[in-house]
Amino acid sequence: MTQQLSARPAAAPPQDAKDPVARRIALRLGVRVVELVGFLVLLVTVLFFLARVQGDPAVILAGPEATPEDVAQIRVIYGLDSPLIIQYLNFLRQFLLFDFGNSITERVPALDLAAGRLGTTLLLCVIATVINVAVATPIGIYIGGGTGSAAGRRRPLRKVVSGIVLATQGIQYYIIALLLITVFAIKLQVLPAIGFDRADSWILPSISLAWLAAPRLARVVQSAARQVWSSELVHTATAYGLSPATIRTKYVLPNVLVPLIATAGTQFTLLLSGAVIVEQLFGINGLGQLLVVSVQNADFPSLAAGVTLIGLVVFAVTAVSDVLYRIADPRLRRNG
Amino acid sequence: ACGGSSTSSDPSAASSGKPDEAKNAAATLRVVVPSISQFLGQPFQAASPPRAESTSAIFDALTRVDNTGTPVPWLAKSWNRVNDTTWQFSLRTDVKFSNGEPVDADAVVATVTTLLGAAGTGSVAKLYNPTVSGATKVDAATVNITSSKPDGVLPQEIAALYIVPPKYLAEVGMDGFAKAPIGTGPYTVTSISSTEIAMKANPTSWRKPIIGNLQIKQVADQTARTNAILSNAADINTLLDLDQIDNVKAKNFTVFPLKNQAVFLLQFIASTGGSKPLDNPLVRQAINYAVDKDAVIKSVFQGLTTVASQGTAPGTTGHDDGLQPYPYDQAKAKDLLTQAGYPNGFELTGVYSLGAFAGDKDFLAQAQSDLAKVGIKLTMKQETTANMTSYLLKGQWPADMFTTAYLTAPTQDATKAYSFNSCLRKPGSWCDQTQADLISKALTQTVGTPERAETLKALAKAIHDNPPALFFNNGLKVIAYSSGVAGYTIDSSTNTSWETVYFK
Amino acid sequence: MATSGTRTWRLLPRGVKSSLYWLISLLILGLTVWKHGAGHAEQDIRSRLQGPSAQHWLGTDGAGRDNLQELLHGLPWSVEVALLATLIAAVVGTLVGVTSGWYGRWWARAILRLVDFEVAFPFVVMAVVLIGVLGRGTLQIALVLGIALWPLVARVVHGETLQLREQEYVVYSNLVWGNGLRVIREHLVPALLIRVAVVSAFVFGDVLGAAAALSLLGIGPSLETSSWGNMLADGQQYLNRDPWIALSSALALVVLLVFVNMLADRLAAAASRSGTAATMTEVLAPAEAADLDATAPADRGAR
Amino acid sequence: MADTGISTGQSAAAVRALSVTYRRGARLVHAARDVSIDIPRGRIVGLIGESGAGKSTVLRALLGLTKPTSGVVEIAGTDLSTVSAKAALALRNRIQVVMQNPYASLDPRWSVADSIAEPLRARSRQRGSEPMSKDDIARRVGEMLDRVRLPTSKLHSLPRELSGGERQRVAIARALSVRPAILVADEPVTALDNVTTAEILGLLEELHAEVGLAILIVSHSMSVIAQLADDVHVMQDGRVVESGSAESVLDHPQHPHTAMLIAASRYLDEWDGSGPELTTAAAR
Amino acid sequence: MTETTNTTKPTGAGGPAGATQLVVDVSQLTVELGDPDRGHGVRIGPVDLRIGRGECVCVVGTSGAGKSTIGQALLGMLGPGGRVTGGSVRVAGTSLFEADDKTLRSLRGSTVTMIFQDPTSALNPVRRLDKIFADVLKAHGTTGKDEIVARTREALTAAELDPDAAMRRYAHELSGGMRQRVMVALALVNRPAVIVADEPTTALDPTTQKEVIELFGVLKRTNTLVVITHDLRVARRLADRIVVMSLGRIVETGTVEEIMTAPRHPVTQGLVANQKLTKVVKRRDRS
Ligand SMILES: Nc1ncnc2c1ncn2[C@@H]1O[C@H](COP(=O)(O)OP(=O)(O)OP(=O)(O)O)[C@@H](O)[C@H]1O
Ligand SMILES: Nc1ncnc2c1ncn2[C@@H]1O[C@H](COP(=O)(O)OP(=O)(O)OP(=O)(O)O)[C@@H](O)[C@H]1O
Ligand SMILES: [Mg+2]
Ligand SMILES: [Mg+2]
Repeated sequence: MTQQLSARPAAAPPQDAKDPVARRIALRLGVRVVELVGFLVLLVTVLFFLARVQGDPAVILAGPEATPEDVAQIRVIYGLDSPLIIQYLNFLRQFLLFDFGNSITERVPALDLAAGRLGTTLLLCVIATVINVAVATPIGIYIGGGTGSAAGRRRPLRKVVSGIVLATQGIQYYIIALLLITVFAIKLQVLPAIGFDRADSWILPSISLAWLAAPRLARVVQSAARQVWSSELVHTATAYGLSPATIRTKYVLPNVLVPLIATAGTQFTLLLSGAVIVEQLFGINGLGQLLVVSVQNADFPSLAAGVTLIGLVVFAVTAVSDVLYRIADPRLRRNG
Repeated sequence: ACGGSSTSSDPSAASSGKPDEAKNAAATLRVVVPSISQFLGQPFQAASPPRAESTSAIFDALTRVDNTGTPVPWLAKSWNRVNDTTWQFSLRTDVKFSNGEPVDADAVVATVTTLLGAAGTGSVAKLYNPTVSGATKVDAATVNITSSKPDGVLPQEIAALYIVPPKYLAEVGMDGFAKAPIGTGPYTVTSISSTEIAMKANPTSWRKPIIGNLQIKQVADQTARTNAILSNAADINTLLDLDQIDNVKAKNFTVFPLKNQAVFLLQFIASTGGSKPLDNPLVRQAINYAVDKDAVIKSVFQGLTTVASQGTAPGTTGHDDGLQPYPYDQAKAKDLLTQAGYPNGFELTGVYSLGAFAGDKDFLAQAQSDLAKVGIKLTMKQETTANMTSYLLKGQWPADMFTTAYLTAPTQDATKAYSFNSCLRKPGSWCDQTQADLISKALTQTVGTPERAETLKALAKAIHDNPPALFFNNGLKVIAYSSGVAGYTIDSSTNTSWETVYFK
Repeated sequence: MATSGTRTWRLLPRGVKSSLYWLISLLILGLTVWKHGAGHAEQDIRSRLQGPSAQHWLGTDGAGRDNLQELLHGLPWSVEVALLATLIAAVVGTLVGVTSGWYGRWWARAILRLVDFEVAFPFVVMAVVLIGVLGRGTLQIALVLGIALWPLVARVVHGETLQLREQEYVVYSNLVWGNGLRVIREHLVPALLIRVAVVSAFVFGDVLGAAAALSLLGIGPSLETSSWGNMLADGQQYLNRDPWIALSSALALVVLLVFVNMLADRLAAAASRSGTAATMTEVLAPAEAADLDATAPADRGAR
Repeated sequence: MADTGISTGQSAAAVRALSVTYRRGARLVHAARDVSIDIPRGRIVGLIGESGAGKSTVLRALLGLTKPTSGVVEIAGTDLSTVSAKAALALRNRIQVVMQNPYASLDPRWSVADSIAEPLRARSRQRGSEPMSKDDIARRVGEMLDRVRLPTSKLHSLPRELSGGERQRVAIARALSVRPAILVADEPVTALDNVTTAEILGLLEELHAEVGLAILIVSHSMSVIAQLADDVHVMQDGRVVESGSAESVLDHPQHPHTAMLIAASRYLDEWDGSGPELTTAAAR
Repeated sequence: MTETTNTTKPTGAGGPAGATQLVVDVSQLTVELGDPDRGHGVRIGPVDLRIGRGECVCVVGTSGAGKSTIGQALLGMLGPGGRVTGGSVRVAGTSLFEADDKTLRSLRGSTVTMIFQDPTSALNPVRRLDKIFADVLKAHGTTGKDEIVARTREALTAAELDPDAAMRRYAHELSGGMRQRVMVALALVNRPAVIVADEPTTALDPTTQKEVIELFGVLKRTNTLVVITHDLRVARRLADRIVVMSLGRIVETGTVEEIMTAPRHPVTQGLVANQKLTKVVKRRDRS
């Protein structure tokens, strides 16, 4: 009667694999990779044909003052004279070998070009994510409730902060960027208005970009925290006499982590989006700028390379947040 | 070393005292530009700005075209026309490339030969000098450049033909050269990317600079560029937004309006004698009368430039100062439209790509609102640069007009702009046979001769009277730099004399 | 079915109803302003870039248009594009979400994976590409924004459908009708409406913000179109000397967005109180929230 | 296959050699293994077993909610896999179901009348069955309300205004409105308190007696089964470990698992405060 | 089992304990839940309930009678939307609704603890069990590492769990029965004066129910217990005294014998009758 542990195994060990966890992870990863490749192929295919609709690469290559003869010559040189489907198949073969050809406007391998720009954009997004999480979590936890006695009793200050967060979400990050530039770079001259090369030039763009995500994240945390506060869990903890501080740090925060990670993970792509505009406003030559310019110049190789890299980054971010979930929530560790 | 004909943008620079050499040698001059050449350090493609900043820091050509449109000696000391198709240049003998190779007839011949070959596809040799057919060495310091047709403006045309070290080029090839260019200019490249070029002083240059380092950085957004200098993240902004002139001036920056020998306009897609409204010269004149361009010049351009009267700007060879711009006269416009048979106006469509020239948005808005008053409903549609280029080359437009610029770079000769926008280019968008004949004639006549001047005068009048476009303004490029910078000069071909710049 | 609409209405909590009234009044306001006319306010280039005065309360812009007038002219476009895009996102997202959630076969899963990737793909980049190709008309921009945002709706609807599908009353209904479409019509759609409304309110806000951002990138509506984004992009260059243009449009945008967000927030809160449980977490991090339920061990031992 | 000793000739519905396997991650869950259960006409069949034994799975398979991995589902002696989808649907129409959770089995947006009318509307839409007018439906709904002893005043109530017992009555009314031959009930009283449980069980018994429909009732409570069932099947870990008449199984359990379930149940039911109370075993 | 415990109890089994030491003293408690005046909410009470040291009181009643509300009130807690509108609750001499937060906190989990119905949602899923125990111990002044471990082991053993196996687990790694035991251990860890258990067996299947009830049978020998249940059979097994609630009021109290054999109030009668019905031998007359 006393030792029930063996009588009712908590979790039946899986019977049908040698190292099932590793195998499952490998399998899952494999499926994900296949999906990723499939998606990228689909994407570049769409891009490929869109790009052909949009502009004749030979014309772009030739430049504005070229003659039709030049264009014809370029067409031959770059293999743009063969039927579209052949061009597409060639492109696809190259793509699967991770070769995008040379950038049409810059005449260097498009992948090198995009990869060179990727670092800046990634750094920008990572710093913004750090700011985002660092700012949104405490605010979200704070406005998420949890007073001395029962959960959910609102205090005036909390209401005010909550309102401010709602308002900040309405203030678009690019407006913040413009204001930050005006105040800190131009009026006060304490931080540079352009670039992203020195540490002090990271500050304004990162804050602007983080602004895109932080209010939402704060509200997700708020709502998750509120859920935890009103859950049986906190009810129990209260019944055991735990102090609100303990409950907040050991019950609410850890249980908010999963939605937090999930949101911060998806927000990374939001940040990649926002980076395009932030780069524009701060004169940062990142991947976003490259994509914008590539579209304008119908530079398909650069576009495809850039888009593929973004796909990979997103994939990596998903993988990382997958791991983070598992660290944050032991319930997820078991069934891979 | 300076050709003596460049515009000094800073009159005080000449009179001020000697620069502090040590300080300058350690300093870096930071320049923000709207875009860096797509071809990195390879100077043979696209001769117009923005790449002029970096090419004039790294390279030199045989000639330069001064602010009056006249070719002046540069790597060539002098030249003369040997016959209809041959020009002979005698070279300076004191100039070396930064890698030690000498600048001599062999280098010139090698450069020309390379560009005429397969490696030169799309290069100046084929695009701007379609007539150049070869170069031959006469002696070490003398070289003959030949053209396939009689070419009177060849000394101007080769102002874009930068001379490069032949051995090095052969060694690294065109692509390698683009990544590590070598020339005779005041600076040598230490690193180059499509967004930033870092350079250091070339102590052996015949145009030895004062400032130790030069950094050219691409900042596409015009506001960001302004912010860059305002926040002291850069020293020079090579293209300032017109609306910022007052503002940066107030903050003690030097603002330099450079008349850059271009004319901005809304090109008609038409040909004299056709049946569309725009094919009628009266209609085209009416449109020019109807729009109050002066209002835009006064308020947006702050009077820094003038309304264009013809397809070339003052200072260009072939510009007729006697011609007056079409005045703003709506009554006259209405009159002309009635004469032409359109008393109630008609609808027009136009395409534009934004940012093609300063104030374009304002001109377009003004044109739309003024044309509406004479009954012409103008609808404008924005297109990407890529699309515009594509339409241009195919000669097929989804519209009746498009925004463009008549560029004369690098020759600063009227024929350059006119021939590109005439029956001579096929497929083109504008054709008037009288004008085309005059252009052909001027192209063969030797530059500087009175006969040629006469032809050009007739051409200018023909363009004015039978306008191929709604003329907007004579080109203006506003440069701003911090008050600490001195000796900064740039000519109307956008050649910058980097060797004279220093920090006060 | 005819009565199920009134049933749903009867069940809506007061907060939702008042939010809807607000929304409708906003629309009426929008339409009124619409009458004001599309296109730009009168321009007078000679009086450009003026600060606020009795004549021009918010000053004038670079073309000499009155900023206040311009704001009024710009509102219809912004609302129109946001409404269109939201409509596209809501309709497509709901259709896809319901079918993939309900049928759950391989193709439905494939669509869902696509949704996942699309969500994962930065939408400004997608917008840049698509607008480059499609052009910059109102319809095109709305389409692009709709395409970018439908996955958000689809994910929420999908998750909700998955849950509803397991609800005993839905299982029962499916049993007696033997016809999925019927069940979707009778039970799912009414149950989903409130949730779609909540997400749509968020999408609406996103679209408003994103449409303005496109202008900053130079791929917003073309110049003839008067829009707040264009005003902002235009005013951006004068920010350090004539902040009126940028500030007035920015402020207008902020006010509208805060309003929309508050609306969305109230809708969400009301919906969650009404028992359809739409919280911020589920709206903003929908798939993950749903995923978690699926991955948490099915705990049946404790029953 | 355990021999139940019941003639299959009068089978209202049955599952034979049914296996259902779920995938959970990389793991396979055998929710039902080789299960054969027969529901003879007019009898009440009980299915018991502890949590996770597979009771609901069998029931879902019978209803067509889960596709069997192998095995046969028969209704009125017809193997469903051998007939057309339309015919299968018609056969399935003979079965009605009362679900476990009274709080989830009614659409929160629908009134009592709407809910009860749903199967009637569905039936009248189907080809082969005569369509019912709105009045007919309303009349039948009223009848059913009477039958489950709900006051007419509740006709337009929403589920949230009803107690758990009332909701379960509505569910039963809904199920019986189309006069099914077989009623399947998955733990119909588990969520209810004793008083309500007693009422619902009483109601089921009464209806059974009146219309003679066959009932399959799933429960993990011995008491419930003991009260209602004629035949009992005991499941453990996906298998039927014991089958037979209620008397034999409950009074003389053969399988140790059955014995354990009964013992656990008896533990609660037995009481030493004022002498042992009656249990199924102790009753005789 | 009941007999032996009954004899060792100091308390008489009758109504509110008079002479013995009172641990719980609820007098004239009235509670409002929600907004009864607006039609969505209920009033509970007035309720009088006195429990002596060592007593085991079972609170039974139909769903919605207010059992859980009273149970929570014993910890000075009320669900969201709940207010005390009159009366008092004293536990071990402290008046709960007059005490400040800090006093309440020190009381909860040590003087009076609660075992909830659904251990799955009551245990922090992301915290290992030993940490959860440590939290509760630390909250009431036990800070030494070794002491924490020792007390945790003691409590787990008392709840009939293997401490070595359980301590390093997460809640989701345990079966339902084990989780409920953990909840019991958690309630015991600070050696409380009163343990309140709200429907401790309802969510379990019969086999597990049996285990848990037996565990409570052991607990009641050494602890004061208040068990809330809607299953009279559970109360019958455990109680020294049964308190019947209906519509927010206590309608009847009595010993198990009194309630089972001579229920007076109709609700009690219903409960008793129905509890019999569920185990009545099936009518054979049908076949
Ligand atoms: N859709 C599913 N996917 C995976 N496993 C499932 C699924 N449905 C049921 N199972 C598993 O199949 C087994 C049998 O489940 P089933 O619901 O039939 O049990 P049950 O006897 O009805 O239990 P309970 O009394 O808890 O309702 C369980 O282990 C359950 O976890
Ligand atoms: N916040 C609230 N607003 C309105 N009514 C409430 C609120 N909280 C609880 N109630 C109602 O108060 C009554 C008493 O609830 P309580 O949980 O104490 O009952 P219970 O006897 O424990 O019932 P059960 O057996 O179902 O657990 C119930 O009818 C419940 O619906
Ligand atoms: Mg079940
Ligand atoms: Mg309760």
